[in-house]
Amino acid sequence: MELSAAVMKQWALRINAKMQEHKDKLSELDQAIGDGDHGHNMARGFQEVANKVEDASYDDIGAMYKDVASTLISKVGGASGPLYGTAFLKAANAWKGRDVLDSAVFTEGIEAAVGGIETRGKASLGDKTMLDVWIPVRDEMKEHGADAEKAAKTAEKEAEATIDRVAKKGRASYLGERSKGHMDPGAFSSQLVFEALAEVYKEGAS
Amino acid sequence: MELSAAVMKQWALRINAKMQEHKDKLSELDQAIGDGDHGHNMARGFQEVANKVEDASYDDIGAMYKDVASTLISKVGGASGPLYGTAFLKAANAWKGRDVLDSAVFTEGIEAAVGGIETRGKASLGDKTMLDVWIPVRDEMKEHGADAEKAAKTAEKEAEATIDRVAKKGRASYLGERSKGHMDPGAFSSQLVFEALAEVYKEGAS
Amino acid sequence: MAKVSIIVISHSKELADGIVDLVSQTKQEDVAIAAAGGTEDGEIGTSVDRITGAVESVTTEEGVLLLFDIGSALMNAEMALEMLPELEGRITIADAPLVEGAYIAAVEAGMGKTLEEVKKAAESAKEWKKIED
Amino acid sequence: MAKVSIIVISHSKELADGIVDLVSQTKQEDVAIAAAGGTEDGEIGTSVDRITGAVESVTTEEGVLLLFDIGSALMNAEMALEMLPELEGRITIADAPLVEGAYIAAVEAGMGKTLEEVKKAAESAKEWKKIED
Ligand SMILES: Nc1ncnc2c1ncn2[C@@H]1O[C@H](COP(=O)(O)OP(=O)(O)O)[C@@H](O)[C@H]1O
Ligand SMILES: Nc1ncnc2c1ncn2[C@@H]1O[C@H](COP(=O)(O)OP(=O)(O)O)[C@@H](O)[C@H]1O
Ligand SMILES: [Mg+2]
Ligand SMILES: [Mg+2]
Ligand SMILES: [Mg+2]
Ligand SMILES: [Mg+2]
Repeated sequence: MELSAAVMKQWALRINAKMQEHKDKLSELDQAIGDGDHGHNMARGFQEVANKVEDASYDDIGAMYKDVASTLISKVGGASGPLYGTAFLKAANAWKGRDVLDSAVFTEGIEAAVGGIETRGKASLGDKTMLDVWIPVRDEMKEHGADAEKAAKTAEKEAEATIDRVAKKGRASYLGERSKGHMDPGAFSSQLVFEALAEVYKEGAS
Repeated sequence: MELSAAVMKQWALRINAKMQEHKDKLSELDQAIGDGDHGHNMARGFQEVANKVEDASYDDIGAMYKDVASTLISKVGGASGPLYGTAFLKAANAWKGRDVLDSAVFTEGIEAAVGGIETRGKASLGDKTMLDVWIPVRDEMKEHGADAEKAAKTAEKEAEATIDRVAKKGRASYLGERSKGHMDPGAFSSQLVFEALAEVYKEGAS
Repeated sequence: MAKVSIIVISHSKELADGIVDLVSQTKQEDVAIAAAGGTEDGEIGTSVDRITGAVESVTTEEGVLLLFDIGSALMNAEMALEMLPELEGRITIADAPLVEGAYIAAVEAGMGKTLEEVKKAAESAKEWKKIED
Repeated sequence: MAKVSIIVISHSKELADGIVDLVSQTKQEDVAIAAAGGTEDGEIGTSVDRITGAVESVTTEEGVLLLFDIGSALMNAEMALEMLPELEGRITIADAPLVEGAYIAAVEAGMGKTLEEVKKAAESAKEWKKIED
């Protein structure tokens, strides 16, 4: 798998499109176990990201994702702002100076992103957060190399798997057992992130 | 000592006059070890008390002081509101149905007032609060009978004695040792209460 | 189903209203939260009348939990209780940090917990580790 | 003399401003308290930029103590620290109840205590018995 700067820009734009499309569902999920603003937060944040990168031209994918990150950090008022912001910031560091990412380098970015989310939020696998999606996706990439299609599938499956879990981090954790039975909103938005990747990779490759 | 309804009304009015006169000093004292509003609170509360009782005619001193109390309770936003309010409310109960108070009944009212302050604020003698004035005044009255002149003298002396104490209750208690060296504002307003009593008693008796 | 209501008592109207905003965001079904902040003149302070008013606006069969900011607010909260003897057993004051206690109280009330349970939860907010090592 | 400054971080602008009002009433000489409440659009949430802005507005030699309301505010507080590396050692976050911690922190800062002492005091607010038996 190889990702050009053009495809990487499409990724950011496609994430935005998906967040707009699923805004209501994201908020409904958050309504059940949080404060109901995850759709708003994601739609707002990635709209700003799209505005930022759309007409800019980047050779350096690292620089592009640094802009993605800082936009999320400054425009999203909820936990997802610093979390996705830190994730993309760390990834950007790994992608610095590149105008194309091969499988290994892309994976390094994802690895760094997961590290960023872990440091920022201090959650672990199984805590019913976005990490429940990001960690398995990373593990798979590390083991088998980056595969956008597979990443999307894994993300979908792992988001689904958060339903039966009890939240240990974030607002949902205040609910204890009552957090069971609902998909974690951040897990679902993470699923959308990897679905967007699969789509733009496929389009870019064809 | 005997206090008519007329003198008891003058008491309430004179307290107000004193609070207006010493408003700035009360606030300065509170500025040093609290939030600086005790003068405002007392001036505001007793102005409302004066407005309430001035033109009303009461045979029942209990009813009059119930009005004093409920005015303080509803018009003063600081600790002194519920404290003085409860004090006068308890005293009012002891004075219920009377159009004149002899020494014993007046003392019962003061005793009840002290009990009210204690219940409301859970402070003890020596905690550097208004109780440091009220308790000695009460003790003296219980032992020697009510004497307005003596009460005022004792109040003055005991307010003074709060200077060297460390506050154990109220906002000033957050300061710990730093509360030393300043007179407790509520002790000073209590001194004014008994000075007002001495004045109106003297005038009423002459 | 009736759920426990929550009253946020503060010396500052903005502070109390802000907590209600923050907590209401979690939209706990059927949980009423009312603010009693500042004096009736809009000054910094508390007001028994505002507290009793707030309580009356949200009283339910399940009861009402009061939380307050600092010292003198407690005195007015206790006066309010004395003025509402008809609510005895259905109204109580939590020894809890105001913001954190109100947040968790609302969540627990949303789960249909009893007044005693909601109070305990609010008080347990003291033991929260807000920062992990 | 420079004293420790305090930053009140909350998801709600009203809440943060209200705490600053409440605390400022005690007029601790030379103690600066700044609010960082809500997002830049005035929504419920926190904003790194608001936090760094608040910190910059009150930074002193003695340092700056940050207090926050709930979870995600901590993440933004930590980001703010990372964005202000020049303040390392002079800026720290307290694990303290927001209202109670801010109140006592201001009082302690007013006494000229060090950043570490002010932080400890704020954190000890957890152990306050707000209601006596
Ligand atoms: N400590 C954490 N670590 C990892 N992810 C977290 C953490 N806290 C929250 N999240 C994620 O953030 C999502 C909520 O985001 P959002 O609703 O935008 O923020 P907020 O909870 O501040 O309203 C959760 O569904 C979860 O996936
Ligand atoms: N728990 C208490 N018991 C007795 N008196 C108290 C108590 N708390 C405060 N006071 C008295 O109230 C005075 C302060 O009144 P005031 O400034 O009007 O209220 P606040 O502290 O709420 O601003 C103190 O000086 C003290 O005498
Ligand atoms: Mg949310
Ligand atoms: Mg939110
Ligand atoms: Mg005061
Ligand atoms: Mg006051």
